Amino acid sequence: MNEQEALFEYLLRLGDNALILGHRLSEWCGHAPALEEDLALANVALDLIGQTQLWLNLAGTVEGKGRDADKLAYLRDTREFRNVLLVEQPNGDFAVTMVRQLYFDAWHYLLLQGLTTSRDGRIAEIAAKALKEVTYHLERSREWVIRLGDGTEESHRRMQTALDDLWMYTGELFEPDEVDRAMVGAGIGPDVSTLHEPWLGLMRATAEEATLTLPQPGWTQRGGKKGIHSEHLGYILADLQFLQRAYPNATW
Amino acid sequence: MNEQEALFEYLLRLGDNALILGHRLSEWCGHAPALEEDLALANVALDLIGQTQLWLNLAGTVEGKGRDADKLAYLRDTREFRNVLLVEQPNGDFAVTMVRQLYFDAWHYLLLQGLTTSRDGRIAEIAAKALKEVTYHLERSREWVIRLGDGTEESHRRMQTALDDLWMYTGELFEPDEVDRAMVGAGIGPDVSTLHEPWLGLMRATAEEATLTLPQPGWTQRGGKKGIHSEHLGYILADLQFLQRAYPNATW
Amino acid sequence: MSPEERAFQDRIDADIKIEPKEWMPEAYRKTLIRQISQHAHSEIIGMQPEGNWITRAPTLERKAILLAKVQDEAGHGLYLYCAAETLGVSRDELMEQLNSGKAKYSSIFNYPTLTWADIGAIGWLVDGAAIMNQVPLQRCSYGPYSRAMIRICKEESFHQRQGYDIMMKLARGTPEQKQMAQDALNRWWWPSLMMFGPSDANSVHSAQSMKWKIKINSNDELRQKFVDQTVPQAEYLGLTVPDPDLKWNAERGHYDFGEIDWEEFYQVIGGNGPCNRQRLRTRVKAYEEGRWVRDAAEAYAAKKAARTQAKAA
Amino acid sequence: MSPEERAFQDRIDADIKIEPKEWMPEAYRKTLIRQISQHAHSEIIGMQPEGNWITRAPTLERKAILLAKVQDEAGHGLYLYCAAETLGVSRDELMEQLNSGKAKYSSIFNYPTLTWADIGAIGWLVDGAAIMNQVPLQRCSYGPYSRAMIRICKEESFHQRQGYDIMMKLARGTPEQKQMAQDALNRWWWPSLMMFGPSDANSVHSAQSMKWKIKINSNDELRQKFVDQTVPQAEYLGLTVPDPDLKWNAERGHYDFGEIDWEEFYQVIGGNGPCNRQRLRTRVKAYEEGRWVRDAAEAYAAKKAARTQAKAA
Repeated sequence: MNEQEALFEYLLRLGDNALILGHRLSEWCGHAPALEEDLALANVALDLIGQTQLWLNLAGTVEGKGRDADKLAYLRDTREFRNVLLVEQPNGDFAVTMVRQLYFDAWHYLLLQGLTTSRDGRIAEIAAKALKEVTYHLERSREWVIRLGDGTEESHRRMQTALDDLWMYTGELFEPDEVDRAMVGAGIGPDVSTLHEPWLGLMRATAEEATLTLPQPGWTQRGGKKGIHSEHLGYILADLQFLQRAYPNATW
Repeated sequence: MNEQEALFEYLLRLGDNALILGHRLSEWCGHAPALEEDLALANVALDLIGQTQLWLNLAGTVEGKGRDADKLAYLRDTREFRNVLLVEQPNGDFAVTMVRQLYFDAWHYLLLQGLTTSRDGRIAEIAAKALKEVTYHLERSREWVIRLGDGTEESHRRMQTALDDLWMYTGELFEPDEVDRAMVGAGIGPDVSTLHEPWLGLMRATAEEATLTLPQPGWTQRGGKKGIHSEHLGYILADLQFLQRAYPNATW
Repeated sequence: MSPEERAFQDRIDADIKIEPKEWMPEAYRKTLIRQISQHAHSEIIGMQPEGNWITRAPTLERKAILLAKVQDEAGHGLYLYCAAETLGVSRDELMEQLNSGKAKYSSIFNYPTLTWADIGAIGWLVDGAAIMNQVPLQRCSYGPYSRAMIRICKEESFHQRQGYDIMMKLARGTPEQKQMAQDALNRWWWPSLMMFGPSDANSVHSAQSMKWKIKINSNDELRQKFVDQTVPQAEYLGLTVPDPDLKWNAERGHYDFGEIDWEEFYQVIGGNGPCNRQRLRTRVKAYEEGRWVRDAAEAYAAKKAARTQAKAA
Repeated sequence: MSPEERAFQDRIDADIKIEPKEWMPEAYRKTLIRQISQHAHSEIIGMQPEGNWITRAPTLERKAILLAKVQDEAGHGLYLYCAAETLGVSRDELMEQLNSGKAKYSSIFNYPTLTWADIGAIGWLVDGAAIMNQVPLQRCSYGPYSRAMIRICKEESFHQRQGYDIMMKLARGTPEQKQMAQDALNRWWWPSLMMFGPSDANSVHSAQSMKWKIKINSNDELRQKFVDQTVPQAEYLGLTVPDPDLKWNAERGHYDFGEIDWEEFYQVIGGNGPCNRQRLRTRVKAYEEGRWVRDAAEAYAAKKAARTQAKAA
């Protein structure tokens, strides 16, 4: 894999994470626990869709085969998707959605922070824009985790279950592979393994305030970054891509 | 609409009913209340998929544009589907699935009986084969409705709810439109309005034995036969058609 | 009329806004609550038919626009519930009325969205009709309602343009897309005309509401205005309005149009539309499943307040 | 050895089948229950990865074949639970063991089916490996188990051919399809080899089981046989087995192959496969949600029996 290919892969990961998590959040639209949350979840989803466009358009440019963000989002099959497993997990209840969001937001925040100093100016620029948005995402998911962890007995129980259930999908976020290493080498992206400690610090502080118990390190589910997903992703794509697949020559 | 066009429409209805109900039943596979039901539900689904192939292949022949059953099943969008609304309703719990099945099976049985004397030999032949299968389907769904209606308090309550909930989708089955009338005129199919009384008789007898109350005649949901469906069908097709849409030039 | 009522009517006649703490006739308050909450409920239920296509929108941009639009509807619902709350009813009470089926919402949302073109048609026709209803209400007599309407109308006209833009793309697209657009127009045209309510001859409450300036134009006036505005837009798209009786009446300076199927209208209002049950059940399910979250948020807020107080003491 | 045990072993040595009502050592019974129920559980859990593609099968024929296959698996589960029941354990007890996570099932089903080619690969490789295990068990010492195996093997070999046929279509299809097939082989190859269990050196219970003829061949023997059979099939498909150490050893008359990642094997068995949790939760959910149905069926049967009795009296 040369640097350009690695960069393409890297950008797909950034874009696909935003796309798939945005998709999941948009499934809440009209079904949230309160109107304010319909608004807030849609806001986060919108930010993520916007980031998807930026990352995938850049990926298409880097690839140089004439694919834009829409082509990349709508015309790849599951094995070509590069999002981490965490973001494709089903919404579950509001507790699962919020814990998934906290786990992701905190990592996303730290990653984007690293990317703002990327040697690739295009990436630094997108990261700076996204970082502003994700700062709010993280603030919000932290608040909800605390509120629900320290809310009622039921909410506490649901939050602890969600925390435990999703934990095994967090390891993948901090495991560098050859793509990540190539990006570190090229001064393009941060070493994700160095994000683990600050992330854990954030998680510990949040869990404590939420009166929740952070799970112990354990088995890690991995594969998303290499295109080996859970069985959920295929169904996401069947919906997401239906129109583009069914009407291949149309513009919308 | 000339007779050939009407016949094409008519065959699509027969095929699409079987296809979509078969799809819904196949969703149960691996999730049934007991292994015996996994087997039995799959059996019914298999019969229906087989019938789909027969009806849609004949539809393709009648249309004469080179479309076979697969092309018709996999490459039409929702507005071109002709199944009744009843069969696309979500599985719900086992009570909903069984009531949906009873309502459909009884009508299906009566319709196929009428079709065995069709002037169109191809149709009579398929109907005779399907009738044998559907005779068992009906026997089985009747048994389950009786068993669950007269089972426990909970099962009784669930069955009554299902009976009431799905009732409004049954009217469409007995409302002839221009296609039906053309088929009656050509001696191809029975007058569906004449099936209503025998169907009601079967339903009354079953409900009585099941200690359930048959709903009163009321508002009818209609549209499926003309391609105006519920919002559920689009999601069914997104899954059903994914591979054919995503890999348009492949054979499988 | 009592002196209070007289003074109240005088203010209205002088185009002075009524504000929450001022005296108002009980019937005015009740009528307004009904009208505003119905409008709020319509925004909330209206999220469903459009929400149905968010995960399946055909491009990322269309997805973002649609999501933002449905989000705006949640926002409109919020403004309107707040406006209703100034009249002494809580959002929870109103939600309970909606969930129990007691309260009404706009019947148009009981139709299913079957294709992507329906998203265009809803923006163009349904939001178009809504704006036609709402623009005059910016001048209505009740201050909070009037101000909510001003905010809402601005966003709605944006939505209508986006809907028309979807239709345009389809109408100028492939033959299948054009057909999709025509089909959507066929299905949404008559329900859109029904959005203006019964014809004036059969419209109850209208006279009093107009005197109170919480209804500014008659149903038939607005419907005519909508037809006059929309028909040329359809022509521009190259689509055919599904009404054989539609034709320009030079004498009246308006389009004549066919008879509305009021039987369908009353059936759908009465609960027998294609999606009434689905819409309500979805809403109730979201509400019930969200209860533990709302309860927890409340419990947390109470704990936090207690802690702050304990610290202060 | 007691006289009973001696007589028992003599019968086995003479290839006489043991039948349910005959005396047998408690350890024989227990080992058989564990083995048969693990096999039954594997059939039941195995419905999930393949069931995942029923609604998305690419043609009506493929859909019917796949559905029938998954149905067969339910049937195999039934035969096997029945065989286990002859040893004095109920299906409900066994299900509870499965649901509680106490009982094991074949680890291979803890991998996800990601593409349609996985359905081909499962038929070809997973059923191929299963048959390799099961064919000798047709001759096992316990009558009901032996007879269940005879029925099952007939159907399994049918499944294997269907799986190979899917692979063939893909391998001879478009470049994307061929890539799909290769990718599936890459992901399922090693887990299939692991299906034969730990290498003989690390295999517990084996000696006693072989003496009892409820295990006929050693794990490594069967694994070698599977590799020898499968490699030429892969070559015929034009696909590459993902093992750089794989090569024909003329001296041994067998293929040599690379080291299995036993760490992965023990992780997946231990609950840490990609889908362990999902598979078990799905099963438990189906079981729990089906409880009212089973209860009602039982209640109805009891009522009916009571009525018949009342009539008779």
